[in-house]
Amino acid sequence: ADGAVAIAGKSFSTELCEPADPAAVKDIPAAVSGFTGYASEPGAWLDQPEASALTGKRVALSVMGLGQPYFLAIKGHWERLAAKYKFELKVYDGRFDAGTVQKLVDDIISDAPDAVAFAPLDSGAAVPQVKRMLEAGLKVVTYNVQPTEVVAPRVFANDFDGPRIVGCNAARYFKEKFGDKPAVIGIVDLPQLPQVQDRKNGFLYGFKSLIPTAVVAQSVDGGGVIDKANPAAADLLQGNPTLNVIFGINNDSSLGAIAAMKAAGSYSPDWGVVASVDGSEPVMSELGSDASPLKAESGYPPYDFSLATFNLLAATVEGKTNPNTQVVVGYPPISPTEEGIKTWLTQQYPR
Amino acid sequence: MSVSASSYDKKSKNSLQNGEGNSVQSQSVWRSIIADRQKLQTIVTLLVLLLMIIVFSFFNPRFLTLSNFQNLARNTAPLIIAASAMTAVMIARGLDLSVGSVLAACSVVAASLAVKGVPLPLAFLAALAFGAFIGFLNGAIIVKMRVSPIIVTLGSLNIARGIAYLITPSAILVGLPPNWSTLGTTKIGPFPMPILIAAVVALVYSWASQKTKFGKHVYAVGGNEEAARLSGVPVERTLISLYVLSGMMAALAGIVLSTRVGSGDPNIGVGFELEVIAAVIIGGTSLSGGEGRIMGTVIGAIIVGVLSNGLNLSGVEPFWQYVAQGMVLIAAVVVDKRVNEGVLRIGRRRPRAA
Amino acid sequence: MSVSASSYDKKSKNSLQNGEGNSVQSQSVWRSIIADRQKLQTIVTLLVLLLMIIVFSFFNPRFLTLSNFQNLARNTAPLIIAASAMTAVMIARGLDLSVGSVLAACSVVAASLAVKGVPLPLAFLAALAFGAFIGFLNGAIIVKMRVSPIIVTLGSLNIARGIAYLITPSAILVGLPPNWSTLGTTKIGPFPMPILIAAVVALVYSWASQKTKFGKHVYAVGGNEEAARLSGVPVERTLISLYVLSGMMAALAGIVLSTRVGSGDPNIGVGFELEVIAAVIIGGTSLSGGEGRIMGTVIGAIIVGVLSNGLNLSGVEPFWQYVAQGMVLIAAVVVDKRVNEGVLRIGRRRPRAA
Amino acid sequence: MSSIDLAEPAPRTETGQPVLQAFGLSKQFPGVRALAGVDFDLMRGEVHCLIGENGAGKSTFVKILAGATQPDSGEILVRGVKAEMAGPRDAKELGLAFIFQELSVVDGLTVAENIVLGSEPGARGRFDAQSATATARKILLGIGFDTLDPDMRVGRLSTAEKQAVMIAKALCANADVIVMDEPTSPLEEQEVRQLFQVIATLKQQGKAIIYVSHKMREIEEIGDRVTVFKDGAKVATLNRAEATPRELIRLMVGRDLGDIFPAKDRQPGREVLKVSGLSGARIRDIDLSVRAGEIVGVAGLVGAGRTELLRSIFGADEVVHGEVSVDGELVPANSVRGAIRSGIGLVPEERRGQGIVGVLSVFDNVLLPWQEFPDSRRDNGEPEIVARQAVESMNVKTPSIRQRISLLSGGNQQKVVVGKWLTMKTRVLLLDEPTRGIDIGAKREIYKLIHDLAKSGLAILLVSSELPEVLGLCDRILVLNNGYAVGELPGSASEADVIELSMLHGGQS
Ligand SMILES: Nc1ncnc2c1ncn2[C@@H]1O[C@H](COP(=O)(O)OP(=O)(O)OP(=O)(O)O)[C@@H](O)[C@H]1O
Ligand SMILES: Nc1ncnc2c1ncn2[C@@H]1O[C@H](COP(=O)(O)OP(=O)(O)OP(=O)(O)O)[C@@H](O)[C@H]1O
Ligand SMILES: [Mg+2]
Ligand SMILES: [Mg+2]
Repeated sequence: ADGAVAIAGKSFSTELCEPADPAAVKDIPAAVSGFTGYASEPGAWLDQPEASALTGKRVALSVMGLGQPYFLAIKGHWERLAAKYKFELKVYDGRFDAGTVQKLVDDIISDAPDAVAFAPLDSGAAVPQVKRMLEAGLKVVTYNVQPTEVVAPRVFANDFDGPRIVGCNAARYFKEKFGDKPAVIGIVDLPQLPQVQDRKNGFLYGFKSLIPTAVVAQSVDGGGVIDKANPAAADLLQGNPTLNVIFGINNDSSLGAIAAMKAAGSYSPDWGVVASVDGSEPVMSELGSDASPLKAESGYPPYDFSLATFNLLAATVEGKTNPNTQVVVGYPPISPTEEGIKTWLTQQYPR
Repeated sequence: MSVSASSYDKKSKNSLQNGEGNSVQSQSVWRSIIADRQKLQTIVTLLVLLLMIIVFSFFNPRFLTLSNFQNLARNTAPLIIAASAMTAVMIARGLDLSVGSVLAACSVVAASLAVKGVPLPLAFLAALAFGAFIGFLNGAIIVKMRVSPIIVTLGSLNIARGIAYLITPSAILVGLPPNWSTLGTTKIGPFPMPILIAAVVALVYSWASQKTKFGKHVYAVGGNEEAARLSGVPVERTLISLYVLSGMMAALAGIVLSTRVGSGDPNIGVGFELEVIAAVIIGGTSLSGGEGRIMGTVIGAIIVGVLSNGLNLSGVEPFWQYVAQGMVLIAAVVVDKRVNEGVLRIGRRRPRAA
Repeated sequence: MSVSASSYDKKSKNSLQNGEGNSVQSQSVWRSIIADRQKLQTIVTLLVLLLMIIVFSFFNPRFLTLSNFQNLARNTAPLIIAASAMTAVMIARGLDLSVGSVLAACSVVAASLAVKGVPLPLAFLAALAFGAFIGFLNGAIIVKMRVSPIIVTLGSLNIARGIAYLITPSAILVGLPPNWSTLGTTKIGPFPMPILIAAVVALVYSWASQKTKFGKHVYAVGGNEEAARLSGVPVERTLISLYVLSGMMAALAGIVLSTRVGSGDPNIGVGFELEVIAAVIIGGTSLSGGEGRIMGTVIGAIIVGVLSNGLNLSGVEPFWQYVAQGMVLIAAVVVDKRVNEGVLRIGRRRPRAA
Repeated sequence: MSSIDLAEPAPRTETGQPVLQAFGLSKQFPGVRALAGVDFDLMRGEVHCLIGENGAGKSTFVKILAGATQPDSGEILVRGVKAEMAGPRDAKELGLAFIFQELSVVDGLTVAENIVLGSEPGARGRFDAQSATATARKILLGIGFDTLDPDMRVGRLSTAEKQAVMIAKALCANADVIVMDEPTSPLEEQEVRQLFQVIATLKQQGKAIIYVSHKMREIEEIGDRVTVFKDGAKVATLNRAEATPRELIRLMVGRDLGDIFPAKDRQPGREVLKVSGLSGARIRDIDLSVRAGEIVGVAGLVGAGRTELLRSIFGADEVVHGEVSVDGELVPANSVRGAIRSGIGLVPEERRGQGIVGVLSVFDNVLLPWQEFPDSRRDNGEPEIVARQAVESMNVKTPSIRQRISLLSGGNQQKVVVGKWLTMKTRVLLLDEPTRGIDIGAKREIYKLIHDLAKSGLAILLVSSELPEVLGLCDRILVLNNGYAVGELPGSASEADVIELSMLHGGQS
């Protein structure tokens, strides 16, 4: 029999799956966080240009929280860009805290840089934050989470469709490995962030498209950090013995679940399937391991985000954009093969 | 019965006057400074703040600009408001950990009503009432059941956060009336509205704590609850009022914050309680009650605000900011303490030299 | 010096027997329960815990299973460890807010060393030493500079978090030795290793607090620092030791947690301090020092653990969990207090009837 | 004195009718029957003294009158009407004012604020600071504490001054009935005089006073009637004429006590404690020496620096200059632990604040130094036995040595504090007001004990505000004035000698 990785490799696809039974997915909200259409402005947004308008400028970069590998990679990419194109970069850490983000917006306004790449925390709260910066005369683009209203040029990914492919791939793998076994889903959630709700709904939409009989047993609040996700996932497993699918809304959530499974003795590819989004390094080693049930992952690409934001910001400084300008970056499903993992990591998470 | 009284009297009065007269006079300058230790402490804390401002202004010239002070003023206003109320609670030996969550809950209460078309003043009143109500529950349970304020307000911290999320899981924005942000963003002269509101709150608290019976009762309850009770001070009523006010001020802070940031947000105010308590303690109030000054707290709140603003503007690396923040916090309090003691010691030594 | 001893002895023995003998006997049953109020309190808290367990077991039959108890035990272990240490600190009238950050910093210290090939026992020792070092700084500054423990440990909360991020900005997982998770995930018989470690910590603390000189000093320092000092108790040394131990136990909790979750992570432990303090206070220790029992804290920690586990297993919606958690927290402490007072009152009434 | 002429309301009571009556008051605490069916009455214009051993229930009785403690049974009549006292406010409204035994001042407030607390002047919630200060100044003048600044924070006052604040507070309430629970225990002779004059004035105004004290002289002097408590019950109420000290002691203790002070038949030996040039924040350049078997008294006015002298010798207050040695060996400066190791023990002035750890048991309190310094133990036995012996040799009344010390009566707590040092190889005992608040029987025991300890070779330095105590016990008396040692008197000196020396103008400042 094939190992788990081989099965996952065989069932893996980069394509979205369409609902087999529309009734099974009709109650799943298509998007929460302020869908503004996913058409991207045409242009070579992911290329490194010859010269940039940012050269010689003072640039402020805000991140949701530097403690996450994704934002750390963003900071790394930006620092490389700053060195290459010779601009002054100041990084503001939102510490995943709404209050800190509010204050850093004001501090950025006080510091009056030439350009701001802003990562909102909450799509709703972001609107007035960006407006405030604009009113202060700053050039702003947002990246990552998109504000619920159109206020400034932005870079984002489709937080519904990216996880939806993960849902599809998880379902494909599940069917391949377990046949018609009923699927029982648990979510390690972070219910207060709209972006996260999109992720969760996208996953469910994808999964139920292929396995319409799948049921969601429970969503627990894992807080998006491993020390809270771990006990929450342990409780989830404990309370729902028939559970065989777990979706973690980010890598910390799925890793917390993996650790809980290890402790409960159910860590095995035969248990079912764990899926998540982000694609950070530790999850990649789970993805590529025959011993691990984590077999579906979409990457949230820090390099793509950094470069697209960088280019968009330069264009904005040059006055070549309007508030409607947007760049949608991919949310690539990561092939569980050694090759797939390596390609992903080398580009997005260079050491 | 008063056999020997007269002879004692004369002698003792003389001796008291002569014995202490000299030293009292020679000390008068220092005495007037030291007499009110609390006032002295406040002055020293103010010096620490000035020192911080001077240092930060070297790192970034933009730190010392009107617009940054306005920024600081706006950002510190909610802290000043909540911390003024917390100071009174802590002087009375209480504690309110729920302020951050109450702030968030009241922010979404006001915003959700405003979205439904309720006139803003009414929406704000409702938020204040809601804050007062949670404060009342806090106070009533703490006082009547005689359980620890930490647990009760930790409980209501969770409850209020839950209520905030149940009202709206994410920030309310769409449908807010255009004048929603007026309160938070207008200026009167160079002064942003939020800081004016905060100033009024702090002044009223300061005045009430020094000049009203209620204020005296607050100090008495915190200093020696038993003595206060035996003197006929309405201990329970005083305590409950303080928690009600604390809830209301958290609500006001929530209103100021959410009209400044332009949304009603259930996520704000996480960890706010620690910031508030830090401001209060830097300002010279202690957990053991009976002592403290609102003006000290105001300076403490500004120190807390200047700290993160200054570090951001100085371009300190994000992770080093944690370290710097911690160190400056400790250093500020240590310097504060040392200078304070130094002044007191000099004051005490005087008469010996004389 | 023993000149008069004998004559005193005789007299006093009589008086002890005659004067008070009767009443002592008639009350003996209740007396033995009430005598040690602290013990009584612990028993009542235990009853509250049992009540919670009974209620939760109605909502989900899987709650009352061995595997769930193992799950609970694993999850509660770090809390029990840190809270035991915090109890001693709080009995001595201190407070340590830095535990959550120290936990994170020590987690990454251990993991980063392990990744570099340092043998696990050494890596763990280094983490413990690091925790002890931060604790020492906390204690030394608090004691020598006589500044508020809240501010100092709030400062080191930030510093330790910064250090954790500076060591590694995000979780260390890759490259950890295969036996990294042994400590956190193995069982001895039905007992997960973490809970055994926690049990040892709690028992040692409990024993030390009741049966050693050091333990008495802790109570004395918290009960009346001045009287303790004048009786020759090494007040400063006692306090510093407690903070050192608290740092070390936070490190141990960090090791247990990170070997359970399988990584060294600078993000963990945010807000842990409030959980720890809640456990301690539910267990009957107060902020005002001098009182408290480790066993009470252990039960308090289990209550905190059971609360979120039970709510999760009962399938309560996440946002409602905030509300439920807050309410149960308050209810637990209120019931606790009421029953306790009830028992004491009955105890007091007895002899009147007799 | 006339300053508290208190434009007084017409007395609310008919002459001859008791202002206050109590019937069958009982109170049981866990393990202790504090009051057992006490009947009591108080007439207008009378000073009714309460006396009884420590723990006899006097303070419990007072607290019940104040509504601060609820009785298990019994009733209270005020001006013939049954009074329901749910809390201190009710008592206050009925015109009762109290000075409690435990200092109940608020350190964070000023003198004036403390005095008016609970009935502050001012309209509509405002606190009228000026009028509070004026009131306070007037009352303080009336009780002879006019040097006390009404705007001073109470936390900075000495114990005696705090007591003055408490007295002023009771007078401020302008009540018909004033209950004073050991008001003079921290006071000086001349302050006591002042208080007595105040009491006399109050009497003339028709107020009734309940006066609790352990001091025979005071009771003799001002008591119109005296009620004796024993073990929670009223033993007798005597009229002034019947209430001879001898009779009172017999009723209290159950037998004759004989002489209060032991004969001074000690033979001082070698020099044990030597202090030279000791200076601190409030003491200047003090020399003294105490020999084995000698009791040296330290006299002086309030604030003369006596307490600081003892604390400095013990290493508890900062010494900036000077030396202390015991048996020729230098005591490490500024170290309490060093002092204890050198064989010094201190019984501090404020029992509750400095002497006992209230939350710990008698056992733990008495053994604190014993457990800490194994090398300095007098006795190396089982802790249980050592503690029991210490407690028994001090005749401490407690249901068990495991009892929380805070539940003991003040006198018994003090005995534990002294007993603590008897478990150690103490060579020098520093006693700061050792008999404050202690009943006459226990006082005598303590005097005897101090004497016996000295006789067995201890060097004892004793501070007391009760001159008879100093004169009755000490071989020599050192007089402090404003931080300076202004002279030394023999134990045979008279009270007048000591007072004169203590009041010498200004020391050398
Ligand atoms: N709250 C309490 N709990 C338990 N026992 C108490 C309490 N208060 C007082 N007692 C006990 O009641 C008895 C009477 O105490 P009370 O204070 O009335 O005595 P007292 O006559 O005032 O003594 P003293 O002269 O020492 O002040 C004592 O044995 C005391 O230990
Ligand atoms: N912490 C303090 N701060 C300011 N002044 C103080 C403090 N402690 C004592 N004093 C003052 O110092 C003086 C000397 O105090 P000390 O206690 O040594 O005198 P004492 O002779 O023992 O008098 P007492 O009878 O009040 O105990 C007094 O006037 C007292 O009010
Ligand atoms: Mg008494
Ligand atoms: Mg004194």
